[in-house]
Amino acid sequence: MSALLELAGVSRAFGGLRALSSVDLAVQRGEVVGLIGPNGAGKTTLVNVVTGVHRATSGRVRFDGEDVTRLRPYQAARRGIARTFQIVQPFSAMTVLENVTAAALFGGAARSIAEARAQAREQLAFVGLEQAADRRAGALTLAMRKRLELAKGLAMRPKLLLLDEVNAGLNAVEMDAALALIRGIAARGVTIVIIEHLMKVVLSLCSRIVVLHHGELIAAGKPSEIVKDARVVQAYLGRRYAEAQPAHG
Amino acid sequence: MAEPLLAVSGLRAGYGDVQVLWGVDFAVHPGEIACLVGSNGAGKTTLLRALSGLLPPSEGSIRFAGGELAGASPERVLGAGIAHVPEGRRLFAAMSVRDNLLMGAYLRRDGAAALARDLERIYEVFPILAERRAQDAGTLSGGEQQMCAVARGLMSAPRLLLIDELSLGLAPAVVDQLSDALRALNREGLTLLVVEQDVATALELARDCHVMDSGRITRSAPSEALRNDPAIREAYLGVI
Amino acid sequence: QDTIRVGAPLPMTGPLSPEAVKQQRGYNLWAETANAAGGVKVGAKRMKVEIVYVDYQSNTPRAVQAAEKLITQDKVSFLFSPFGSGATKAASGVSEKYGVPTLAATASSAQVYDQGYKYLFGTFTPNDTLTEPLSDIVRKAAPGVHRVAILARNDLFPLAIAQEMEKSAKKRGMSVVYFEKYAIGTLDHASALTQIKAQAPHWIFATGYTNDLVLMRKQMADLKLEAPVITMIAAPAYQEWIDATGKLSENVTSAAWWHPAVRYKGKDLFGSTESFVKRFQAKYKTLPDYAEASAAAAGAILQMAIEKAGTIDPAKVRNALASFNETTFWGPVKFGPTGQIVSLEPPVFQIQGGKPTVIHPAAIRQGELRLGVK
Amino acid sequence: MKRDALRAVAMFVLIALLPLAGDSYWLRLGTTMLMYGVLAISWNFIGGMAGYPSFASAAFFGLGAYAGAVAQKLGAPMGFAWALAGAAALVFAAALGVALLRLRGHYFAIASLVVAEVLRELVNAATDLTGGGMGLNLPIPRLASIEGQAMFFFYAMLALAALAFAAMLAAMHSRLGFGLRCIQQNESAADMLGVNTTLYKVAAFMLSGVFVGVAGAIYASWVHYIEPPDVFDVLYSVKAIVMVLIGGAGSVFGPLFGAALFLSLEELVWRNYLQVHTGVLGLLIVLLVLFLPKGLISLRRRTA
Amino acid sequence: MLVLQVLANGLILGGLYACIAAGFSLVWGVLNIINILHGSFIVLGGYLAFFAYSIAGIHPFASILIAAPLFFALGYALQAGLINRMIAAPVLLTLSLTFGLDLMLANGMLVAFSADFRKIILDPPLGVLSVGPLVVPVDRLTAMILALALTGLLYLLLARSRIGRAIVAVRMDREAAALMGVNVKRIYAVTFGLGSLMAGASGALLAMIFPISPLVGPAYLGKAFVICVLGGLGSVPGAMIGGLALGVVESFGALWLGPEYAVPLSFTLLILVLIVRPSGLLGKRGYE
Ligand SMILES: Nc1ncnc2c1ncn2[C@@H]1O[C@H](COP(=O)(O)OP(=O)(O)OP(=O)(O)O)[C@@H](O)[C@H]1O
Ligand SMILES: Nc1ncnc2c1ncn2[C@@H]1O[C@H](COP(=O)(O)OP(=O)(O)OP(=O)(O)O)[C@@H](O)[C@H]1O
Ligand SMILES: [Mg+2]
Ligand SMILES: [Mg+2]
Repeated sequence: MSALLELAGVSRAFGGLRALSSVDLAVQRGEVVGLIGPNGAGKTTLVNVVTGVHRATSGRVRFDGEDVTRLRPYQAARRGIARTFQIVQPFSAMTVLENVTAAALFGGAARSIAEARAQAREQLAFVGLEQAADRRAGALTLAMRKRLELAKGLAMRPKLLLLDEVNAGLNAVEMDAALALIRGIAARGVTIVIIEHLMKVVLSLCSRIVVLHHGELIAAGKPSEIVKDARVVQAYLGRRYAEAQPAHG
Repeated sequence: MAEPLLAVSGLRAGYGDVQVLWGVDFAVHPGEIACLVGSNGAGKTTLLRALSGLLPPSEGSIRFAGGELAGASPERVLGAGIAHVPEGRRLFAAMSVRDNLLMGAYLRRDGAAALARDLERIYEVFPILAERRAQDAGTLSGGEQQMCAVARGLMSAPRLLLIDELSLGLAPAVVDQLSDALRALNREGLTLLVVEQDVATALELARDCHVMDSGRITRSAPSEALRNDPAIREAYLGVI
Repeated sequence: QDTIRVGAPLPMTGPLSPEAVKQQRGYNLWAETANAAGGVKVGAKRMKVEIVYVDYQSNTPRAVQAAEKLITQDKVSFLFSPFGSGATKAASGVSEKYGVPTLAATASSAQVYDQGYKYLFGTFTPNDTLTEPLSDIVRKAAPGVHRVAILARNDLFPLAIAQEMEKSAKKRGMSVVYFEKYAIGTLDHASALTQIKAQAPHWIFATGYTNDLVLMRKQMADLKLEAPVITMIAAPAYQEWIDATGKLSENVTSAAWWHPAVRYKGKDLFGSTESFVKRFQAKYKTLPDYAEASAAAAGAILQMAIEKAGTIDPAKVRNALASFNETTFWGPVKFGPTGQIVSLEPPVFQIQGGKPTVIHPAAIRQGELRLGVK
Repeated sequence: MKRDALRAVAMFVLIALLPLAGDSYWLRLGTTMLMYGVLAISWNFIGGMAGYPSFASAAFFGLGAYAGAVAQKLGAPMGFAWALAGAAALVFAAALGVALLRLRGHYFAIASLVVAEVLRELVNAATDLTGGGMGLNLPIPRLASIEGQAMFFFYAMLALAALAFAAMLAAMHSRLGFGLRCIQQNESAADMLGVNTTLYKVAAFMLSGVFVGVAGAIYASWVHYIEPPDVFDVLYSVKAIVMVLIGGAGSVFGPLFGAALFLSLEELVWRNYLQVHTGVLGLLIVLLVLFLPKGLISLRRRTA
Repeated sequence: MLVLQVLANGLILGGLYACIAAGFSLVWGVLNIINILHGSFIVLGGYLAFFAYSIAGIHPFASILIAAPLFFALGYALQAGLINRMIAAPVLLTLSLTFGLDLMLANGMLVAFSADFRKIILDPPLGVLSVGPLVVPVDRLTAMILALALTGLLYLLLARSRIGRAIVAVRMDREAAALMGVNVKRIYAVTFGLGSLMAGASGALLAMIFPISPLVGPAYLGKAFVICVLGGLGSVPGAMIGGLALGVVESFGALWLGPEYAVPLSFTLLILVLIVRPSGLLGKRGYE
């Protein structure tokens, strides 16, 4: 079976800065892949290229057997790619419910507004936001907004979900709940790419981790291998983390 | 114990009809690093906004270095020596990194030489910013932006620095760097109040810790004590 | 009812408002003079006149609306047209619809009158009555003048008269080396003038409103564009144009339908031209220009027609106007079959020593055409 | 939605009774009011729902007026000419929308503002077809009495306003309206959710053009004389916005209330303050903005 | 030759245009206010210069020195007293506000000054400068140089001074600027004051070149719109380049296509520029 998402030699430059340089990456169906790397490594840029926000300067992106390199964001969304934003982007003057309804209506399979609303309620219940359904999205706290992003993503019935730091800003206990949530999503058969700086999240969820640095893939492999990789430790984890690691694991 | 640098009592504030802070009391002592933890929506951000004058409190007092700051404008608060690194960073996106840092020093009037010296010092602490000094802040990566935001806060040469969500979105190595940098600054006399979700990191960094719940400070204690408190462990540290 | 109500839609705000002021002066002077004399004689009784003004904001359809409002709401018996050929043409449909005799004081273009309307009468002769004598004079005084450049504002009257000028020039064997329109609101004429200069014309003929021609005259001087004859229509007839261009106004020629130097013995309430000018000066401390005089003349003519008809019945007054044949301070007045005046010989004049000096017709000539405008 | 529709029907029936009460002057006012209503409702599609501050109303209006007038001049019957004007505005809006709606915010506002100016000058220059600066006279319909004509145009405008209103009501409760609201809030997020933003925006722009185009054509037939500076007057664009703001942006009845109120103010002031009427109107606008920034609709909410 | 003269004409006109637009662009970019009053302020500045010259004999170049502080104060007061109340409102509301104010001001000027066109006639006139075959009117040239100098000063103020940086910061993020200790309302008032100052000063310069009347405000406003979009909102160098470009394009448009097409040409150009570069020529740091 071919990979769900395939990047071949993808580069993206901003002026003189190469935010991504010939990245090759394949994500298999049903996988939960972690994407880590220092700040500014190009992780968000990669998500933007896959979803059509930025167009690859060179290279190709294939999704589900089709070339999606030149698609516009809404087209990517309709083919089954959903994402969350690192800097959350709700429709702040709309209610939480309406936000998710929009996702179900335009990105999902809902045929009418009423149907979309029903689906949205389901997703809100799933992420635990049903209490907040009628609040203005702009008045939510950061963590709630991140859950809202998740609900929006899910309402689109995606094949691939790109999570850009959805767990940032959660404390450990809240995070445990979030992890359970993401596991539940994966269990539905959704392929997931997680970008996160919280190693706890990445390590506990991902079957495979890829590491970006200066726009290049510097390592890929099982979590246990990655945390010991000298280059990853040097560029990303820091010595202290590496030292603390044995005690942890 | 010395006089507190910041003493908050009975502070109430909210947004329109929504009251968020229901009488907050706590104190921060000079020269310490204090941290503020609490679950999502507890009102931590709201508290910092009230402290820095962005959100006028409806009641209560904020005493800072002997003066009363409740109801003061952000300008006066900053002038008195409290700088605030806001949630979401809020950099000036189309300004260069350097200009952002200079904006941090907007109220300072101690001369160009002092400014230049502080700028150099900042670049030492955050070398990546030196590299990107001419780049527009809006195009920095998330972590770079956070560093720039902290650095900008420092440029006002504050006595007390408030940081909302210190480690949010930062690579582990950077969190270490930042913590080291803050400790160094703290040793030089800077007082810090940090909101941090990673309670383990927070407890490690801070001397005193304040736990916030539903718009009130429910507990204030030395970090040491909290770390070993089973209730706190269960509520905020969790288990993997 | 013992007053005669006359409606006057005017562009009191908007770009045409200076014109509205002039119209208003003329109408007011007529109404005051008539009322001071006891009013208009209608059969056996005397009726005072009252002018009902409505501002149409220099917006033509608003003028139509204003005319309709005046007729249906304010119940006026007669109408003075809105300003200019365009708005007059538009509003004449309304007065025709309601059968209200209407006097147009500022409409000259033939297109206004050839719609077959019966209730519209105008005090301006057709445009070619200005360009024809002008061309004759220039031809005679300066046989060497044969290259003509025309620059016209793209607007009903200025464009129409420019087209007449083109015809008049060609008729006399002159060649039109430049003919362009400029858009309303143009802030800069340098390019057009530079191009004209490159053509080295002998005669520059420019049309537009006061501000256009102030700017254009100034820019001609800036570009050192000179010619034996420079004609501008119609601004030089206005004192404010002369004031605003100062020395640059010298030797610019123009033509208009009337000039305070003409001399007619009128049978209207003002009597002779001289006594009209005197009254006007007494009230407004300045010489009347053709627009102001035309407005007063419209009132005077209406008054005579009413007095002749002996009633304010619209159809009867309309007939009195159609068969009107009298001399007024404005000149001999007789309306042609379309309603436009046919009996006037408009004067041609030139600014000499900062003052308009009549150079045609011969009967009232004050000076000779001088060549060379710098 | 049902309740709004019922109320709207009641309201339009009430307006339809106006000719019983008034004379031709009132009829003229009523027609103008309905025309303003069409302008305001139409602006609401692009400005209120999609959040794009369009100043293109004047362009659509002028285009429709000239399309209708020229068609009639060339011999087309009036009704056909009106339909043609609507079609012209629709096509023009589609083409223009594809080009302009890539711009955001202020830039879009200006570009749309400038379109009317360009059209005006083009119409001005095309003297043979449009009469240019000399304006264009339309045949005065000799079909009926003066009152009959006034009545006819009143009901024509009423029908158009009702149509525009129905379209707005339908759009607001449809997928289109939902998508437009998403675009208004955050366009890139909407895009990311699968909203075909270009398509939706262009659709909104077309809706905001077509009724105005027909209104322009009806207007031309009604006043039977048009000229470029009048029908392409930028004030049509500005007034449409001010009316929606006065009424309350984003609400169903706001645009209509706004149109009625604005026209009443304009008319009252125009009649009563000859020298200073524009100034007084300005003052009223300033006061409204300062004290009722959310529009008249907010009054009802406040008292409720 | 002809081309050179037209180029010179265009550049000189463009310099004046730049000055018209700079203040408008600033207010728009920073305060997010489309200041409809700008055109009327220019006219008012023109009247100031006109009366200063005709009554007191003050040369228009000198009357800039009077116009500048006066208009700054006027703008400052207007913003501080009135517009600041609406500052967080959507752009269309503030637009309506300035639209209403403009109706009042224009009407007021009409009552006060009447609609007559007036023009400053310098006595003695400044004459023209002949450079080879080129002729350049000295008054226009000087006005353009002064206009560009003013615009340049504004640029320096924004780029170099502390208050300039505060203005830019407020433009980008109001709340963050407040956190830096910037008094946002005062910066707003200062910015509006600066915009008004530029309007008044350019009006004083223009009164020497163009006939003024209360009715010409919209024409200037239209130019300002076009220029500031051409150059990119809020960017002073953008206004400068946009102004010069517009002047040159209009001049050549009039030469090659006929004066009738000068204005539509410039507008068409504007739309094209926008389609190709949606944030203006220099719009990289533009507002949106
Ligand atoms: N629109 C842009 N214009 C210019 N440079 C950009 C732009 N977007 C991103 N960059 C640059 O590209 C690099 C990669 O950025 P990106 O946001 O992808 O990093 P990241 O890996 O997501 O970092 P973080 O973990 O901090 O979110 C950074 O150096 C950033 O400055
Ligand atoms: N602008 C606003 N308008 C109305 N309510 C708000 C607004 N901002 C925040 N709130 C509400 O105030 C409460 C406290 O929010 P606050 O952001 O202070 O929490 P927090 O402790 O910082 O949470 P987090 O850890 O998620 O950042 C929440 O219930 C939130 O919904
Ligand atoms: Mg990122
Ligand atoms: Mg917070």
